[in-house]
Amino acid sequence: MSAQLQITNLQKRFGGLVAVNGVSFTLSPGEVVGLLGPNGSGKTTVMNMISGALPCDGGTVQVGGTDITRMKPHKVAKHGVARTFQLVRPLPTLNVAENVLLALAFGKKRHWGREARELVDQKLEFVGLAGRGEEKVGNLTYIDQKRLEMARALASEPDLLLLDEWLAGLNPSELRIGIDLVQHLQGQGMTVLLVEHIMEAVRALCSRCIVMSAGEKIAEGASAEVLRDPAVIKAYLGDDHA
Amino acid sequence: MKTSYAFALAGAALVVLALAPMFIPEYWTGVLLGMTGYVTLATAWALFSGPTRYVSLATVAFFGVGAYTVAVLNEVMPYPLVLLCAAGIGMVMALVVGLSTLRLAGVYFVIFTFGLAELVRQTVSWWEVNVTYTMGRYVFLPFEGRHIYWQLLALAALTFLIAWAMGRSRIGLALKALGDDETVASHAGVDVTRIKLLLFVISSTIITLVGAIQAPRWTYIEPSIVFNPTVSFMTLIMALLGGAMRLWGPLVGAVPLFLLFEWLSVSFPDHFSIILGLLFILIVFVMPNGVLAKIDDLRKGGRA
Amino acid sequence: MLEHVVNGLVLGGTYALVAMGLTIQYGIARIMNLSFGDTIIAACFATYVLFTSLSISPILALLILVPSGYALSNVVYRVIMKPLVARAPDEGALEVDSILVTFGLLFVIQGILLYLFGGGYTSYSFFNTPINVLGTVVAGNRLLALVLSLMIGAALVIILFRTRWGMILRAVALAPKSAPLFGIDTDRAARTAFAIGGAIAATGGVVISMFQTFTATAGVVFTMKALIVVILGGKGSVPGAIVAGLLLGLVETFVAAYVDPGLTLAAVYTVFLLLLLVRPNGIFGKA
Amino acid sequence: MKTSFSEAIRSARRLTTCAAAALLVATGTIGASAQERDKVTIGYAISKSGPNAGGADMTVTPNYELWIEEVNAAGGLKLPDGSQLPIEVIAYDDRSSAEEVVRAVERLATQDEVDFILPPWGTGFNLAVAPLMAKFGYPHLAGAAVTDKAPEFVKRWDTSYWFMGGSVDYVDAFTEILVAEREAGRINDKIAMVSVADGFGIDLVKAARPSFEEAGFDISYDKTFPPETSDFATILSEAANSEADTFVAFSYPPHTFALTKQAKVASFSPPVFYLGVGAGFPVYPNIAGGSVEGVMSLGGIDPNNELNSTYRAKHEEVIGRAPDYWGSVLIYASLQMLEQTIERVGLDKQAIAEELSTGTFSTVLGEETRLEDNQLRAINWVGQWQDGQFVAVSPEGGNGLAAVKLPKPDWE
Repeated sequence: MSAQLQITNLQKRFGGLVAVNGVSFTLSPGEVVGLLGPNGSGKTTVMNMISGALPCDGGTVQVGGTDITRMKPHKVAKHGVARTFQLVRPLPTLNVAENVLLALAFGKKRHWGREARELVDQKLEFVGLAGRGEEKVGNLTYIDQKRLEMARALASEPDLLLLDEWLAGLNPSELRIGIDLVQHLQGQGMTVLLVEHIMEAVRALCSRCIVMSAGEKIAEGASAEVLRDPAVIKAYLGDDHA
Repeated sequence: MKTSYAFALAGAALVVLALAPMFIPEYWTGVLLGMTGYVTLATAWALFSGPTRYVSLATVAFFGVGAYTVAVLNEVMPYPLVLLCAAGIGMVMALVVGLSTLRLAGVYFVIFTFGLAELVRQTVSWWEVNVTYTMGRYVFLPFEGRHIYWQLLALAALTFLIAWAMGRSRIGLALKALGDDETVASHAGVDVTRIKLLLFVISSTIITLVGAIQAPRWTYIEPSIVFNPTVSFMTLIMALLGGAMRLWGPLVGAVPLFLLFEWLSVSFPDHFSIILGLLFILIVFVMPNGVLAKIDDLRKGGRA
Repeated sequence: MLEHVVNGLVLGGTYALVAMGLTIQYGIARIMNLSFGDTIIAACFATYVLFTSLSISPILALLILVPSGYALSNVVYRVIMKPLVARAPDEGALEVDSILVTFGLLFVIQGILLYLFGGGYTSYSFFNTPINVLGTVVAGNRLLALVLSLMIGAALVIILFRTRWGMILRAVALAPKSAPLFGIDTDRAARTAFAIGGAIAATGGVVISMFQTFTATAGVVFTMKALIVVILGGKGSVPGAIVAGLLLGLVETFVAAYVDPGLTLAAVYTVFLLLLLVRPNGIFGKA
Repeated sequence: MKTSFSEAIRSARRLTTCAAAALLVATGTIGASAQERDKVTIGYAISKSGPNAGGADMTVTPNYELWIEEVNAAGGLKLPDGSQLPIEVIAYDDRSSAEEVVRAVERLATQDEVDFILPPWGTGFNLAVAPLMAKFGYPHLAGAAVTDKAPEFVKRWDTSYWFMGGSVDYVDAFTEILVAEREAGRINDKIAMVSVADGFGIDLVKAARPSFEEAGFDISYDKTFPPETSDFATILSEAANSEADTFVAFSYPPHTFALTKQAKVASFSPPVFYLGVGAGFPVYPNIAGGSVEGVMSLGGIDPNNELNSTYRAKHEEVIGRAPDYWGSVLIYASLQMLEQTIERVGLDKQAIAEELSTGTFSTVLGEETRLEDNQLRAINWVGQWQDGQFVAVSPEGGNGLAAVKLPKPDWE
């Protein structure tokens, strides 16, 4: 079976700074993979290039066998790639249901009318916001905003989900809920690329990890092994701990 | 149920307004005409500028182009065709302008659109002076105030219908979303540029038509008359006063403001500017988000 | 050729002078002041009255009107702008509010001038003396505008970049939200900046009244020209305003000489629009 | 959605209330107006603010005020039966907007139901109100409007009267002077001409080109400038380079003043120096620093006409400043004609219209002022500053005109 996501030799420079240098990796359908690395190592830049938010200076991104390297974000979304944002970004003039409806109406397929409303309820129920569609997003708690963020991403009906530190900032019990949700998705066969700092979550969710440092890929492999890799520890904690 | 009520009511209001010139003196038809013109301008303006928060001062550029098209073409082709031409020209101009400017944001867009209005005016002047050797043009169409009023009323109704339908459509949802956060909207699959362009074109075409329809009222057209920047400012103020984010906002702003201007110029012709200015400052202080938002606030306050 | 350069610079001097005041008000005090041109016109009328009724020379009038401009703008900021700044949740809201409120102020000033002086053309002649600059004869009063704009510009640059006060003003311009964390009185800084802008407007008015015919309603023309220069030069940048102002003068003069005087304004707007598309933050603006 | 529906309903209700209120007000005033006549109401809409205010404030408004004050001071308008009625004035500000001026005239006609409407300032605005004046049956004494199409307009609106002539008239009279000067060997055959890019400038320049060329002149510099122009250094230096002995500017007051100042600075003093509106303003000598001798423009007066001198003195006394030397006197004459017409035929608009077309009147222009085909033709087309007065001139002089004195002396 072909790869769900294949990125090859990705390059990005900001002025003189090389942010991403020759990164390549592949995700098979149904895989949940962690993208790790210290702050500033280029993880979010990679996410942004996959989702079309940043143009690539070199290399290619393929999703389900199609080259999406030069696509604008809305095209990428229609191509079955959805994302969440590092800091939650609910749309405040829309209510909870409308936030989700937006992605349904403009996602991979165009849903509108009664059918769309049913799908909205479905998504809200899935993330645990059942019956709260009419609420203002400003009134949601932090975990509920995270849930909404997830519901909106899922409403695009993606084949590939990019979660950018989606679990960050949750307390232990909320974290449990969050991990469960992703596991639930995993069970449905969703391919997920996960940028994450919380090792507990990475261990629980990811069969495989990719580690970046200073814009380059420094390690890739099964989570348990990668997390023991001295090079990875050095990248995270500095030379003294190697 | 509610929708059909509202429609019935709006329809009835439309009929009353359409019949009004039969019963009221000419002057009041003129007032209704001017008011309908501004209601249409403000609503069309808010159609684009409300959700996208792009403050456009190009209103008079399109308005003037519409009026000029009528002035140039009114003797060579039948009137409906002239209107169609005006709409077409406005549409093309909006496309060109939109494609080149919609990536500017904030005050840059404001100044750009103002510059655009002046550029169009200067270019038309220069063209008339050096190429056609005429400046003023005459529009002798057999229209009286009420004929123009009826046309404007129809256009206003159409504008409201478009705005209403837009508010209920996918595009309306996308518009609200991109007003909040363009990045999120685009990652949800919304083609942000295309939707903004579409809205800009629709809004500008309506504005062009308002200019075209109103042109026969002045008999004589020259750039300083039809590219009068006051039109842009008035439109903006009216829309903002009522609340540019709501369907009825521009109407709620335009009607009282227009009547106020009329009353001021009748009652205080020598102190018009001072009173107008003071009122303006007062409005900004008392109703920062527009009348409708203020009413909402008061209602909420009353309940709490 | 040299003649056109001289004429262009002299013309541009007026633009630069006028634009500096606005760029400081907009850049540092963050007030988009649409009534700026009307302040200039008010100063024009004041100079005219002082000159014709009280025989006070416009040069002396500077000594009276510039401090008045400072004081009045200071009061305007305290009374009208401060509440708006205080309530604005973000920069965009303040921008819209300041546009609206100064639009109202524009009408108030204009209305008062109309009431006092009527709508007629006003003009007088002062220092309309030929002065030879590099072989080109220019009017003394226009040259004065250029000299003043360069002097004021230089003074402002020195103040902004060499003094503690200037550093405070620049800090407020760059980060109005975090400046108070460093013990900076943002309100006072913004008020001062707004008042300096008003003083420059008064200077411009005094000089302009010497050579230009003015009416009570002509303010918006100055506002628009100044606005264009400000945007071209980059919001809040004094050197930018000077360079853009002089550039505009040169463009107008060269188009008038070599293309067609009828296209001067069209050319200005074209340059402006093109530059805005290529460098949306102005010549000296930061991306 | 809910809120917007209820808002819709409320807004609709508000609109209907407005319309109803409008109806009420309207019917109310109609009912009140049928009373015994104790006054004559005269209305006008004029640009008190906006870009047109400058022109209106110079030529039109002061004359309206002067005339009304004079008439009322004398006991009011005389009627054929010898009785007198005072004038009541309703004056609106059209804010220099075409839409406002149209609506203000509608208001005067149908709401205030005034007896007479005086015209606004400017060619464009006079044309904007012309159809309404005709429709409501008011005689339209278009004062401040220069147009060559007056004969056509008279056919279209047979109660319109045009008092300022057309551009061809002004230009032809000027060309006549130029031809005489060239034949006398005082000027060469080159003309430098600039004009403001709006209705007035274009109309005149359009008439001037063929007129000059037919007379054998070569227009060596011919440019237009936008109305916002304030700096004329480049234009004048290019005009000087063209080696023309005649400089013509069809300009508005701000340009006229700026051109004069710049010409003095640049010592540009061609034998013939002709400027547009503003050169005939009483303030002009101050602007030129006193030395205006020989400057030419449109209009001019006959300093020996006593009626005119009396008028000027009165204007200065009542308004506080002198009238201009061109439009003011024409406007004032049109008002005098209206006054005398009412004295002869009463307040019936139809009769007034007829009398205006056919009668002979005594005005500041002369004892026998009359209209030809509803147009005033006895206009002074060219004026020149001579000894501190802006006098009407022709090549030879005579018939109330002075002889032109050229070449213009250098600036002092």
